[in-house]
Amino acid sequence: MCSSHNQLVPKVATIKKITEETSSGDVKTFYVEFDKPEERAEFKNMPGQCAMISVLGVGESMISITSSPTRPDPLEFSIKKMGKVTSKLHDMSVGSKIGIRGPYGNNFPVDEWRGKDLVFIGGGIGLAPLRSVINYCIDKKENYGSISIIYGSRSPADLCFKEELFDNWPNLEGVEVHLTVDKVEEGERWDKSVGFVPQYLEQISPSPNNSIAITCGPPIMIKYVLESLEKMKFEDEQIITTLELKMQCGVGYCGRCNIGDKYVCIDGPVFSYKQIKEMPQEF
Amino acid sequence: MMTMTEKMREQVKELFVNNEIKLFIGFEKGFTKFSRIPAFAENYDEAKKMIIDEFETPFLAKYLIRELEEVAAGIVEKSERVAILTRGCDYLGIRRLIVDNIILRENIVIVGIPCDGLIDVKKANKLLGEEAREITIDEENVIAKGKTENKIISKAEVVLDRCRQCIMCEPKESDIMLAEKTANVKKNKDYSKIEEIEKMSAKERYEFWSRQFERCIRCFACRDACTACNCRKCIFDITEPEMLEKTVATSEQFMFHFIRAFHVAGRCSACGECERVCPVDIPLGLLNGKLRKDIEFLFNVEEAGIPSEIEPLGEFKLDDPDEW
Amino acid sequence: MSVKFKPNIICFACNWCSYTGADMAGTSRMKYPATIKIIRVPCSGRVNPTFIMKAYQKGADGVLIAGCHPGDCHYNSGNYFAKRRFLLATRFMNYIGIDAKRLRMEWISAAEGVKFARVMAEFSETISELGPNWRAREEV
Amino acid sequence: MNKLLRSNVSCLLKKLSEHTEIYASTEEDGVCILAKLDNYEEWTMNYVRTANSVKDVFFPQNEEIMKYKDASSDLKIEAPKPFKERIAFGVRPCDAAAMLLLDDVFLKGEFYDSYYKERREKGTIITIACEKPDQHCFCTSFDLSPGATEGSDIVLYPTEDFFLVVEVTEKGKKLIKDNAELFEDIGAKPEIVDSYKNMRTVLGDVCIPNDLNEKLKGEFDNSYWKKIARRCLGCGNCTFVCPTCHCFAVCDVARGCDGKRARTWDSCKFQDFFLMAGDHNPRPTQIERTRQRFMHKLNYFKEKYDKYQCIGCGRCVEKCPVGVHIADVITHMKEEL
Amino acid sequence: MKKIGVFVCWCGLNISSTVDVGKASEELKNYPGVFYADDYKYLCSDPGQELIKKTIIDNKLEGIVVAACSPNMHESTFRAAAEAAGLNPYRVEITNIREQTSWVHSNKEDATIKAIQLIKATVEKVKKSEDLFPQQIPLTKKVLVIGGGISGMTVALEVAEAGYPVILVEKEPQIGGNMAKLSETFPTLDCASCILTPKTAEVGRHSNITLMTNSEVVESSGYFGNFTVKIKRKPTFVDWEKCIGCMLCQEKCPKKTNSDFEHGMGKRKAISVAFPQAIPYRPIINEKECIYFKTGKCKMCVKVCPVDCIEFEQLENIVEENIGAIVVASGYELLPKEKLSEYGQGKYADVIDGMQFERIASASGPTEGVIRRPSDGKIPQSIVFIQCAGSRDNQKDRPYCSKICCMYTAKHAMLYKHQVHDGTATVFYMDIRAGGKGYEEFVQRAIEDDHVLYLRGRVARVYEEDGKLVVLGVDTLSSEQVRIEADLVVLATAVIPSEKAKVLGQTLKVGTDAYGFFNEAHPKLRPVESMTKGVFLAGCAQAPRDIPETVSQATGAAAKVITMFSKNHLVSDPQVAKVNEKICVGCLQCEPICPYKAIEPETIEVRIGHTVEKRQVATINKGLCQGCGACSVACRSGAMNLSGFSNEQILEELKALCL
Repeated sequence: MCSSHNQLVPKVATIKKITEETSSGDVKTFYVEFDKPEERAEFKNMPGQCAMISVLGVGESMISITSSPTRPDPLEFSIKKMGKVTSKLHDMSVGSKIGIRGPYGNNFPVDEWRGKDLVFIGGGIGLAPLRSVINYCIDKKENYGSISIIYGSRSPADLCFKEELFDNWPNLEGVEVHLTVDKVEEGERWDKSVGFVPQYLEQISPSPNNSIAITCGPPIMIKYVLESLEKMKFEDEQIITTLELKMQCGVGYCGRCNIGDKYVCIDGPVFSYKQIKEMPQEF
Repeated sequence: MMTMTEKMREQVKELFVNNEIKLFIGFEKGFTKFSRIPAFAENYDEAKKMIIDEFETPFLAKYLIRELEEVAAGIVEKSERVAILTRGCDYLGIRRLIVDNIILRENIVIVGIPCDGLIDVKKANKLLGEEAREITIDEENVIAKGKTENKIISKAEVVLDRCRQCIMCEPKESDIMLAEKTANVKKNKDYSKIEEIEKMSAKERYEFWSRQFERCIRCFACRDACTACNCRKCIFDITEPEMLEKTVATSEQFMFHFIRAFHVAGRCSACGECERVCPVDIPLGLLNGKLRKDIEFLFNVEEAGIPSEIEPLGEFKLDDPDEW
Repeated sequence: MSVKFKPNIICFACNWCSYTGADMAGTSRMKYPATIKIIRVPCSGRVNPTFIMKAYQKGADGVLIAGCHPGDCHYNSGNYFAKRRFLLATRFMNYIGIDAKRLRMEWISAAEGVKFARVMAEFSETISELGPNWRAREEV
Repeated sequence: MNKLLRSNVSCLLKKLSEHTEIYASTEEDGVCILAKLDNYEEWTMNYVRTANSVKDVFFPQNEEIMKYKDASSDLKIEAPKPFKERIAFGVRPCDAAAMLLLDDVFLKGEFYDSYYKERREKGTIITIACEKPDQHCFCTSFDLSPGATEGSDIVLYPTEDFFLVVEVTEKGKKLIKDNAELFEDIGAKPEIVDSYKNMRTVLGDVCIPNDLNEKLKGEFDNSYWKKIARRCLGCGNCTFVCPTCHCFAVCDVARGCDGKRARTWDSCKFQDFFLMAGDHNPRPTQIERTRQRFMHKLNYFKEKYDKYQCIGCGRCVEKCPVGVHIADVITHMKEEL
Repeated sequence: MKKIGVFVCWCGLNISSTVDVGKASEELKNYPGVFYADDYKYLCSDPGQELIKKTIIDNKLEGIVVAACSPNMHESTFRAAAEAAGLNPYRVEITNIREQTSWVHSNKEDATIKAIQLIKATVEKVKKSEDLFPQQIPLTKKVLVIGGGISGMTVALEVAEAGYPVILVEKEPQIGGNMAKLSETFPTLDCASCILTPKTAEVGRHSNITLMTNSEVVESSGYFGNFTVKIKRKPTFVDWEKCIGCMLCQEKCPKKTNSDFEHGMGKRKAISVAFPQAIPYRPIINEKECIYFKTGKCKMCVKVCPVDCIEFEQLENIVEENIGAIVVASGYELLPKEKLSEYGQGKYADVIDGMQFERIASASGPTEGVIRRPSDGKIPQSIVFIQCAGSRDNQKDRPYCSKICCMYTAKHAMLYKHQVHDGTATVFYMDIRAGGKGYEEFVQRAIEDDHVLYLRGRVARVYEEDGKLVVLGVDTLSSEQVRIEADLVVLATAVIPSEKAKVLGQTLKVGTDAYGFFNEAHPKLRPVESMTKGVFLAGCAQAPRDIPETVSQATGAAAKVITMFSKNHLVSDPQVAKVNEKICVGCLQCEPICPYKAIEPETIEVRIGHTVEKRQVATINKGLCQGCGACSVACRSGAMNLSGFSNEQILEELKALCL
């Protein structure tokens, strides 16, 4: 048999469970398990890394792993219905087979954050990559300072991971959860703040000393969040975000996801704001 | 008397001075000795380096799509127009864009030049036996100077194949004509190569074409150089429905060349640009030529190369032939 | 006895005339070989030459387009356009090496069930003589 | 050094073809290409460079990554069968050097491509030095030369009636040992080798400054990109003929529930190369794409692998329909900065 | 994968006899995308449709494939069932495994493989289907009836009674059609004009009916609910508004000509009205015969006309009308006897056809009801009636039976015997077809009471011999040659469509069959509709039939029109073309192809970031487009697509069939 462990050949996995995150059904979380346990053992993923999910016959797409390595099985992927592969995934039912390969990309530098306060700023589906590192830091709470989560979405129905946001995370000590929504249709019960995430962030204004801000979400939100973080005198190294580009191989030689000489699939997707400033503004 | 280049420069100076155009598209010297490449001048001094001679030149009409506003924007005022250097084959390309509602005739200034055939440097080199260092052209023949000896070749021998069957020597109508009209010598249609292939057996034909398509590397240069291919988003780039898969297998190559040929059926003006730009020299002219020959024979269209208001495949006659 | 080659033939039948003609052949219990599969299209003018080439590429051995008689088209000009496209397509395919006998166009009206069955049997016979079509076919 | 008579080249090829695939330069309808050869008389010498490069042999345009069976029910994935030995004969020195650049991409780094690795291990490159480079060549600007030996296993230096054979790698030595009867040892002939090595190309040297990539860093919104991009038609010609371009697309070919996943070349010049789901395209117009192509060749590649991603073979210059020329970019950037 | 339900129908034994239905539904169970697959005895029955509805609701299915009979039969039934269950009807597709598979193949194994492949192809088609919603189109509530015979008038009266405006176009100067020419009608022998004139009078004075006699439809465009029709009003050379109907002009007019109303049996004046009870009771000048038109002199009618309403320079004018529906009631004609060489080819004056006998027998006819020989006016002592003259005759490629000749020939014989008791009436027949109510009794009465002699056999030749007509035939019952000398021979010639019908068909884009009768949408289930939506058929225009059937069919057509007008707007088929504006470049190469001129250029504004781009694209007028799809082939980039038969759907079907 030819060396079958070519990077581009996926491993077979099965969808064990599917939960709908938003009521409109455009974001679903897939609980996936490898068919062969030894392939799961090889798949050592760190928080923030991604994996190439392939729907055979349609294509592949790079999705961030939303489950933390501290709670390994099954792997969880929260996927928004955007393109060809993701909409085919949304049509799939429990028990159908998909391909997985990875893990790819660098991970959040959790070791450098020892003893620091962590501020997670998420928008819409952007909470998915953050959730893996939030759960990771919660499971190793002793290494880190306080954790505050600032998360917003278009409407209460679009909030992802509702049970963690409302009943799981707030009751843990040292963890605060601040939620906001852009608008509330009448008839929906919503007692928390209403407004965009960047303005809400400035209201809460977490202190910049000895803290790291990690943000992830739609590009427009990231743009304003970075501005308000600068206003609050966060240094560039203190701000971490993830970038997203079209990826075909995920292993750095298909020449597609480069910003300047950095490849998002191997040098990213996690970048510090300092790195981003040095790169050419072409993403 | 002034050479064509000087006449052009003077005309362009005049156009820029009284603010008639915003851009002039012409040719300038390329990097290798006899190559001519497109040049864009937004003011007169940029136009100084432009030249006109009888070496093989690329096709300019396609640039009008990007340089001009959408048709919906309507007729722009005088100073926003684009001037373009136009030989007969360029004119057919421009007509094609006008008929396809991609550009408006009022938005362009046609600077016409007569032409009776451009020189093919490769043929000159082959006759000379080595790469010519110097090539000078006068009325009837071409002097090619190589390292050791030089040769005088009659122009007819080295003229481009596409120019041998040129259906329009200079633009039928133009805003400015740089030189007086030459005798519009009517060249007879030469479908001999196509008839040659038609005489082969079906098996030979399949082998001939699969050998050609084997070489195709699917770089789409033929599509991007052709004015008849002026879609907003080409069907080969659309993934839903996927008419053509990205994999380059033999059946996909047949599919690609079949669709491309059919999309220019009745629209191709035999300018030969697709053959010129093909990196592996696939005889695309024979494909387009076959469809043009059939259209002229079956639907008795006098000259399928000249763009008509409604394409041959866009209309029908009650007495179209029935036997197949 | 050698297993006779069973061709795979695609027929594009226009909904108003030929498809109803095929139904007529059915109601009068005409028999023709089961090698022909019919795709219903609103008009023979709907058949894009690219579909024909796609059929050969995906593995069809023969393609038949059945439309209304000229003048009878429910959309009154669909079949004239189909005729022009077909005239070019069949010559061009023959030119690049696919046998012209593998593509056929027939005018079959709603009342000509008999003709439909006869044409189908005839076409299936010619194609099984020609054998499978490997030219421009996809290898998987 | 050995000698190989021109006459017994075809019997060498016939002997080698018993257990290896032979890719040799042949002329087909007036175009010289490197193709799999079965009748060895068709091998030809009168070409400056083949239309397709040796990249075709080791990183083919269309390559099957895997086959899969009944996609969603119980999925089975098979890797392709192992590749056969292969020999590329009649390659030019510049193409052979290009393979070293591709090796950096596909073999170095944390992830390597096993198919490419296997083909490279099972492949030998027999180069023929260039007798007469033409007006498009500028390999000397990348410290290569018509007689360079980088990347090849064996280099043949043509003289009037025989080839001077120089083994470069172990593989080359082994091959010559196996077919010793066709070669004759004629001792060292350095003057033939040097005559090729210091032959100058017509275009002359473009002498690229070593710190060109530093200079290019700041040149992101230089108006020069807009000027040359205006001429570019956006076809994939230059990237597909270039022996060092390695961008590819992964696509699935489905036949019902089964099918295969294939890898094919892709070009950064195409409209949808960077298009993401949700219709966001970081490089929407030809200006960004032209800049991306030249910055990748002259800046990003140098940053990562400390080599310029160009070997001066001149294919992109010869084949570009509108004369967008990499040497012009280098000279322009050199003067301006 | 979309959740698709597959239902394979047994159709009793029709499908299950040559297609292994169980194996098919079994195989489809684990086909990707199929959530539920089952077979059922009669899917089109109510329990069958209940099964479909229940399965859709229980499993929230998103697409249905019914493998049964032809879509022309039950596509609408299954789509309605799906709609009732809350699924968009255009997510339902039919696989034809009866007419095109089980009935046409004998080998069960091949037929099953083909059926399975066809069903899989349809599943692929349903996967690419979209929700389509019918379009509301405005409707003109006005009907155009072409032909003023009994069928046209019945439709006009019924629709006018329902309160909708009617335009009745008749090519003759007066309405009444063929029925007005009849003497009595079978089987009740009541006088034709007695039962017709009340109808014509009512039509004449009904406020909702606009009568356009002496006119023809020359052009029609548009689509159902919105037709635009051009009607040519031929000149009558008399101003009918001013004319008071005193008919002095007809009396005083010196010129006599052959009256085509009398079929050559009688004469009429150059300016005249066809028959006394004609509606409208206004004269018309026959310009070919009138002396003034030929020589410019005479003008007798101008002199005598009290209200001076003669207008020699009257021109034809074209009237344009917006119409919602069209009813074709163009009636029939008799095969001209010149076409029948074996019966004298029209040379003998005393060999006449059925309509000429009607005129002779009619009280308002030229002979005031006395049956006389057209040659010398004598009362004939013996008449021979020849049935099936030209009908049921393959040589003349008119194999059909004209249906009404058996009855009217019996009537003719009976009328003659009532007038000339001692005369002999012989009828040569093949089979007597008297299937209507009271028909058979009528024929028996003619045989027993009126002693009409029925000879079973065909007539070989009719020729004249010294002033006497000789009829040579055979009596197959006694198998003897028969030679009868007759004073008068009446041919029951074939019923053929009126000669302008073929042209009318082309104008209205309605197909006609090989003999020129209009094609109905479905012979049994939709006899009064034509294949073109919005165009209905009534009477002999569709096939030969007698008056009771014509009236019932006309009432049916009127009912169809009234139901169509009962809604305020029409629901159009959403399977029409649609433009993907992101891809369309606006080259409009599709525009010349559309037969309904439904495509126009339009400028749209597209917002990209903060710049607004104006672009020209093609747009579809959803009402005009009938969904033929010819434009989607002309569109190179695939921007123009046809919902219901989109490029994706056809390609998926193709791929599934070629696997």
